[in-house]
Amino acid sequence: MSSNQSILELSSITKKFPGVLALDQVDFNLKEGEVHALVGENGAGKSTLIKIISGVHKKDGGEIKFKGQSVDIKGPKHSRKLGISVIYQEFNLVPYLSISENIFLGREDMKGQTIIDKKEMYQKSKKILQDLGIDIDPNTQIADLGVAMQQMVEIAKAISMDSDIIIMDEPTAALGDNEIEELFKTIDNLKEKGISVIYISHRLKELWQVADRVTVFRDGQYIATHPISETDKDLLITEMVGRELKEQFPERDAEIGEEILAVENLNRGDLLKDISFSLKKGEVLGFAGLVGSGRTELMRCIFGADKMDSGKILIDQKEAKIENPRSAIESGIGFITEDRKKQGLVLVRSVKENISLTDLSQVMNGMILKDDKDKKLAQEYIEKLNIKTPGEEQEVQFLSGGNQQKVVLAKWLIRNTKILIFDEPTRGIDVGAKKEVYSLINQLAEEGVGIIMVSSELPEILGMSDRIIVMNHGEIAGQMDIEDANQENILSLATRE
Amino acid sequence: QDDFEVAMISPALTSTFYKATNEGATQMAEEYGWKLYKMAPDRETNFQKQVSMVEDMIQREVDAIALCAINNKAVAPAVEKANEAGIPVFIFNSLTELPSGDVVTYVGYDQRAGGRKVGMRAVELLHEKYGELDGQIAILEGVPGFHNTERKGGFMEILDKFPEIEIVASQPADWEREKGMNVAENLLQARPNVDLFFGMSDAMAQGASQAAKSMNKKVFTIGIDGNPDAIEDVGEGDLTGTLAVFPTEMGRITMRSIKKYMEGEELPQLTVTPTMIVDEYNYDELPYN
Amino acid sequence: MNIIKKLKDSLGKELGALTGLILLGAIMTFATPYFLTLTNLMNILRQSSLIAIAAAGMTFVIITGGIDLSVGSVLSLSSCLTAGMMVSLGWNVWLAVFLGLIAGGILGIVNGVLITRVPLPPFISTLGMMGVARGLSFVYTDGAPIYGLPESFKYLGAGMIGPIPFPAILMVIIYLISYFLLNKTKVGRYAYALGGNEEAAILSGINTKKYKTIVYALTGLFASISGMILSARLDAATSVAGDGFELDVIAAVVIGGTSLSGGRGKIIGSLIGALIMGVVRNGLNLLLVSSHWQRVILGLIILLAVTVDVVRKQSSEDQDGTLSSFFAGLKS
Amino acid sequence: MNIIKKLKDSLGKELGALTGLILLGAIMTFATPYFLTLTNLMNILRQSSLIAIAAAGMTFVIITGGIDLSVGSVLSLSSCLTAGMMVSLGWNVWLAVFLGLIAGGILGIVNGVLITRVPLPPFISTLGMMGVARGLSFVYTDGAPIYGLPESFKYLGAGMIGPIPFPAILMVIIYLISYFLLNKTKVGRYAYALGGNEEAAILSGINTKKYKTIVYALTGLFASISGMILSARLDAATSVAGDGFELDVIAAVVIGGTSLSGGRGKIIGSLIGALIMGVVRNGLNLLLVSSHWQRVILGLIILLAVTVDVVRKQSSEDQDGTLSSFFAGLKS
Ligand SMILES: Nc1ncnc2c1ncn2[C@@H]1O[C@H](COP(=O)(O)OP(=O)(O)OP(=O)(O)O)[C@@H](O)[C@H]1O
Ligand SMILES: Nc1ncnc2c1ncn2[C@@H]1O[C@H](COP(=O)(O)OP(=O)(O)OP(=O)(O)O)[C@@H](O)[C@H]1O
Ligand SMILES: O[C@@H]1[C@@H](O)[C@@H](O)OC[C@@H]1O
Ligand SMILES: [Mg+2]
Ligand SMILES: [Mg+2]
Repeated sequence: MSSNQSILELSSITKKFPGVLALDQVDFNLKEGEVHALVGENGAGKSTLIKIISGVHKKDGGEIKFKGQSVDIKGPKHSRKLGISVIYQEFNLVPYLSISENIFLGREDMKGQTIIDKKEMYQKSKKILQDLGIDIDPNTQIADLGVAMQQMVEIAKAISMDSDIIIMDEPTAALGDNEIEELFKTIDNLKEKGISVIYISHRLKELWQVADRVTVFRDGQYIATHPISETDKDLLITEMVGRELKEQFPERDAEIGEEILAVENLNRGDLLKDISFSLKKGEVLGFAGLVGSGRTELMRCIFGADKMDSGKILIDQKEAKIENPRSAIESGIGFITEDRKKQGLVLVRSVKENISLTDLSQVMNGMILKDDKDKKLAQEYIEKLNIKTPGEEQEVQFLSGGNQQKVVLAKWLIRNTKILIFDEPTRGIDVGAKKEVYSLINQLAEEGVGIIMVSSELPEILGMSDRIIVMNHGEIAGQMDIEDANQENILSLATRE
Repeated sequence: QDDFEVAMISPALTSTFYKATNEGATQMAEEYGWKLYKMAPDRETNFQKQVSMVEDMIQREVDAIALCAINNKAVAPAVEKANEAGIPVFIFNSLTELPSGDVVTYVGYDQRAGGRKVGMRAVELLHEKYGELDGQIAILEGVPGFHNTERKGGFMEILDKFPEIEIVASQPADWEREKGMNVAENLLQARPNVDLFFGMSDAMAQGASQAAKSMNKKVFTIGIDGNPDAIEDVGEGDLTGTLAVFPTEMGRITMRSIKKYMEGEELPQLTVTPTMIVDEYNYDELPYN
Repeated sequence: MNIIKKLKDSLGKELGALTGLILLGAIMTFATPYFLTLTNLMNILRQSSLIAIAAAGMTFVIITGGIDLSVGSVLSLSSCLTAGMMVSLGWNVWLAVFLGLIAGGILGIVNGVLITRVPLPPFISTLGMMGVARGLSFVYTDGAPIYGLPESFKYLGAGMIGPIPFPAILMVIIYLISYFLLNKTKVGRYAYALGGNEEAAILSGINTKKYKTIVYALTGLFASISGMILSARLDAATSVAGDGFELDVIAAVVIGGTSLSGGRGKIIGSLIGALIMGVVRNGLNLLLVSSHWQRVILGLIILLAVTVDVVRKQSSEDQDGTLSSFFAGLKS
Repeated sequence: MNIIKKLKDSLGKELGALTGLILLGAIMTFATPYFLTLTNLMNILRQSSLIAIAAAGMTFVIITGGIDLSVGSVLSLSSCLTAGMMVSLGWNVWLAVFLGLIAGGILGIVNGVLITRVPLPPFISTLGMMGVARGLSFVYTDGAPIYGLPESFKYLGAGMIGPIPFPAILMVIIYLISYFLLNKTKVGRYAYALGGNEEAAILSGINTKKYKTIVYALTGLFASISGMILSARLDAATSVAGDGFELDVIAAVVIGGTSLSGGRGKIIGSLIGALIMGVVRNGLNLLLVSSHWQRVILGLIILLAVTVDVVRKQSSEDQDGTLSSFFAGLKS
C-alpha cells in the first residue's frame, strides 16, 4: 500500500546524448508502494530516465536519492543490488536458455565457488511462476513461448529479484487485453507487498486502472505530476504535446465502392480456419482480436508471405494466384507490417532507396537506374507525406518512429496500390504522429483504396473502421458495421472460448 | 664493391635445404663484402609470390639475382624482365634450362642421376632385408615440376628393372615435413607392408620416419638433399640415408660463380655440383659441410 | 569546392581507405627511390589485379550480408579447366577461356542455390564448396600443373597496352562494370536492400533468391577471371593456385570499408583495399622487409583499417548523435 | 527407456551427428577389413585429436556468436616458441610447454580484447591475428623448421598409455573439462546467453567483455595444446604448421551441430564432428581413395551435415510451430 515515504527521489537529472538533450533537469519522485505512471510523446525521455535509474546510462547531472540516501548508480548490477529491477521496452530474454536460466541470468545460485546450482534455481522459478498463476515447466526454452508468456517471464524475472522497485517500460505494448488484465492483477499484488512500480505506457486509458500518480515529460523536460484521480486524458494529452489535440480520429468522407478483395475459405494449419470476408473500394475494414488470434498470420497469407493450405483470393472479382509477396504486389496489394524495423525498412539505406524499393521500374530507363528520377520520386513523397528528414539521402534509421512509418507508407503509395493492409499502424508511435497516420488512411480511402487495418487498440478500431471483423483462435468470430460496434461486443467476441 | 647487391630467392624455407644454401651464400657474401638479400615465399607451392619477388628485385635494381624455382615456367617471364633490365640471373639447385630467358649459369647436380643413385640404394636395402628381390616402396613426391620429374624419373629408371619390387604408392607431399608425415601415416594404414619410403626431399623423408615411429613400424626412409639436420638424423638412425647434394656448398658455389662472372670470367652454362649417398657408415666424414 | 564535396560524398567512408593508400604511397616514395617509377607502379597494378578483381565480386556478396570462402578454389578449378581444354584438348583459346569463366559462374550459382534454397548459411555453403572445388581441381589435374599454355592466352597475364599491363586494364574494366551494376541496376540496389534487411526486401516483393544467386554467380565469374590472369602469368594452371586467396580478398574488401554485417559498402573501396595490400607488399619487398614481417604488417593493417573505421564512426556519432539516435531508433 | 530419453535429450541435435558417425563407421567396417582394428581405431583417435582439441575451444567461441580464424596460426606460433625455448635456449621441457600454452592463451586474450574493447567484429579481429601470429611464427623461425626436440617432449605426440595414444587421453580430458565449463559454470552459461541475446546479457549485469575474453583465451589455449601435440608428433615445429587448420576446426564444430549464429550448440557435438572428419579421412585412406577425392568428399560431408540439420529443424518446426512463434514474439 502506498505510504508517504519516498523510496526514490530524482532531482534535476540531466542527460545529454550527442546532439540531443534527452533529459533537462527533470525531477521524479516515487513513493513506497505506489504505482507511478510516466507518460510523454516518443522521445520525451522516459526510457532514458529508466536507463539512468537502472545504471545503463550515466547521468550528466542531478542527484538520485534512494531510501533517503544519495547514490551513484554504477551499472545494471549495482542498481539491481540496490533493489531496482527493470522490464525493458525491448524483450531481453535469451531465446535458447530455459525460463529458469533466464530468470536467474547473471545472478546464478552456486554450489560452492564454480558450479551452477540448477536444481535450486529450478525450484525457485517454479515457485515464482506459481505465485504468478502460471503453470509451466521452468525448463521450457524461451524460444518455445508465445509473446505474452515471454512478457510474463520478464515479469517473473523482475519479481524474483525481491526488488523494492520494479520498472515497467511499456509492458503492455505486446499484450492483448487478457494478458493485460493478468498483469494488472500482478501489479496490484506487488503494491500490496509494498513494492513500488514505475509504469510507462502510451495507452493512456490504462493508467486509470493501475496507476496512483502520473508524471508527464515533454521534450526531455518535467511538466507535471498528478494523482491519477485528479486528472483526465485530455489534460494529459495537452500536457504531453504542449497543445490541445482535439478529435483524435479525423473525419473521413470516402465513397464505398464495389468489392475489390475477397477471401474465400482460407485455411492454414491450426492457425487459420475457414476464413472468408470481403473488402470494398474506399472502405476501412478493421480487424480486432487478442494477441495471437491470427490476424497477422491471415494478412501474411493474403500477401503471400506465408502459404495457405487451401482457399481462394479474389481481386476485382477475379481469382488471383498469390504465391509470394511479389505476386501479391503485382496484384495490387500493399502490406504495412506490424514491425516496421524488422520487416518494413532497410534501416541502413536512404529514404530514397527505401521508397523506390517496391517498384524500381519507375526510376529506371530500361535496365538503368536513373538517380534523378529516384530523387524526384522520393522528394515528391517526402513532401506529400510531410516526412521530416534532412533530405532523401538520409538513412532511415536516423528518422523518428512516426517518420519511419511514413516512409513505409510512401513505398506502397508509389505503386498506386489498390489494397493496403495496415498491421498495427500506430504501434509505438506518439499521439501526434498517430493522427497524421489516421489522416493518411482517410485520404487513401477517399481516393478509393481498400484498406484493412489490424489493430489491438480498440479505440483505434472503433474510431477508424467502416466495418469490423473480430478474430478469435484463427477464426472469424464475428463481423459488424461500425454503427453496431462497441468495446463490449468486440471484446466478448474476441474472448469467447 | 661495398654496394654490390645480390638477391637470393628460394622457393620457400620449409625445407632446411634452403636454409643451408642461404648459409653458404652468406659466408661468401661476407667474405666478398656484398649485400645479400635472402628472400622466399612462405611455401614452395606459392610460385606467384616468388614471381612478384623477382619483379620487385628488378625494380630494386640489384646487381645479380640467384634463383631457385620449383616451377621454371612460372619464373621465365620474370627472368626475361631481368634480362631486359640488364641484371644477370643465376639459377641454383637445378640444371634444367628455363623455357625462355637468359641465365648466366645453372648451379646444381644432375637430379636424374641423383634419383638413380637413390634407386640403387633402395634396391640394395630391400635385397639385404629379404635376401632376395622383394618388398614394397612408397614414394613421397614434391610439388610437381622438373625437380620432381627428374628425381622420380631417375629412381624409376632403376626400379623398372626390378619388377619384383613393388611401388605401391606415389603421392605428393609438397616437399614439406608435416605433409610427408600425414601422407606416410595414411599409407602405412592403407599399405601396412611398405618397407621403404623414398622421400624425394629430406623433409618428406623425415616426416615419413616420424610417421613410422608413431605407428611403431620399422621401415627404411631415404631422402634427397643431405641437409645438416637430415645428416644428424642419419647419424641417430632416424633416417636410413640420403643423397647428399651439399646445399651449403651449393650456396657457396653460386656466389663464387657470380663473383667470377662479375670479374669477366666466361662461365659454363652448367656448373655441376657433387653428390653422394650418405648413410650410417659415412655420415661423419663428408667432404663438405 | 563542389567537386571535392561531391567526390567526398561519393567516396564516403572509402575516403579513409583512400587517405590510407595515399599515405602509404607517400611513405613508400619517401622510403625508397625504387617505388615511384612508372614500371614499379605498373608492377603494383599487375600484382594487385588478381585480388582486386575477385574483391569486386566479393564486395557484392558482403553487401548482401554473405561471404564467399570458395573464391580461391574456384579460381583454381576454372583456370585448370581452361588450361586443360587448351592444352590437352587443343581447343580454341577463347572458347576455353569462355568455358572456364562459365564454369566459375556455375560454381557461384551452386553456392547461390545452396544458400537460397536449402538454405545454408553462406559461410558453410562456401566452405563446403571450397573443399569440393579445390578437390575437383586436384582430381582434374591429378595435382600436377598444366603447362604449355598457348602464347595468345599468356597475353591475359603478360600483355601490355602501351605501358599498362593488360591485367590492370581488365581490372579497371571490371571495376567500371561493377560500379555500374552496383549503383545503376537492380542487382546492386537489391544487394544493398537484402543485406540491410532481407525480410523487408522479401516483403517489398524482391525475388531475393534470384538476386542472391546472381551475386554469387558474379563472384564465381570474377574469381575465375582472376584465375585466368594468374595461370597466364605463371604460364601454368595449378591445383594449388589461390590457396588462402579468399582471406586476402575478404581483407581487401574490409580494408576498403565494406562492413561484414551487410547493407553497406562501396565498390571503389575494395579497389583501394586491394591496392593498399599491393602497395604494402611491393613496398616492403623493395625495402627488403622479409616476407615474414610482411605478413605481420598486413595483419596489423587489417586490424588498423577496421579500427580506424570503428573509431571514426564512434567519434562522428559523438558529433552528430547519429548512431545514438540509431540505437534510440531501434526501440519500437 | 528413461536413460535413453535422457541420453537423447542431453545429446539433443548432436544425435544426428552421432548417427552419422555410427553410420560412417559401419560403412567403413563393411568396406575394408583394416578399419575395425584396435590399432586403426587408435590411429583415428590420435589423428582426430588435433582438430578435436581446438574444436572444443572453437565451440565456446561459436556459441557466443563469434568465430576464431586464428587458431591455425596460434597453433604454429605457440609450438614454435616452445620448440625454440627447448632447443635454442635449452630450457626445461615443461617450463617451455607451459610458457607456450600461456602464449597461446595470451594471443586469445588479445583477440578477446580487440573484439570487446575496440570493438572489432570477431571475423576481422581474428583474421588480423591470423596474419600477425603466422607472421611472427615465420619471423621467429625464419621460416625454417625447428627440429631436434627433446625425447620427453615427444611423449605428448607419440606416448601411449596402454594401447591408447596419449593425445587421445588428452583429448578426452579436454572434452571433460569443456563439458564441465560449458554446462556447470558461469563461463558456459554466459557464453550461451551472450550468443543468444547479447543485449539481454548486458542488462542482466553480466560482464560480457570479461566472459568473451575468457572464451577467446580458452580457444587460444586449446589451439596451442593442439600445437604441442603436432610438433611433438612431427619432431619439429614449423611456421607453416596448421595452415588452413581453422577451417577444419570450424567444420568439425559445425558438423557437430553448433549453429554459427550463436546461442546454441553442445560440446560433445564437436567431438563427434572431429571424429567424423577423422573417420572419413582414415577410411578413405584405407580404401585408397586419392587425397584429391578426399577433399571433394569432405566438402560434400560439410554440406550434407548442415543440410540434414537444416532440414530436420524445418520439419520439427512444422510440427510445433514453436520457433516461428518465438520470432513472431520478438517485438521491436
Ligand atoms: N543511446 C542513445 N543515444 C543517443 N540518443 C538517445 C539514446 N537513447 C535515447 N536517445 C534520445 O534521447 C531522447 C529520449 O529518448 P527516450 O528513449 O528516453 O524516449 P521515450 O520517452 O522512451 O520514447 P518512446 O515513447 O518512443 O519509447 C530521444 O531524442 C532519443 O533519440
Ligand atoms: N510465421 C509464423 N509461423 C508460424 N506461426 C506463426 C507465425 N506468425 C504467427 N504465428 C503464430 O500464429 C498465431 C497467430 O499470430 P498472429 O501474429 O497472426 O496474431 P495477431 O492476432 O496478429 O496478434 P498480434 O497482435 O501479436 O500481431 C500465434 O500463435 C503466433 O505465435
Ligand atoms: O624442398 C625441396 C628441397 O629440399 C630440394 O630437394 O629441392 C627441391 C625442393 O625445393
Ligand atoms: Mg521508451
Ligand atoms: Mg499481429
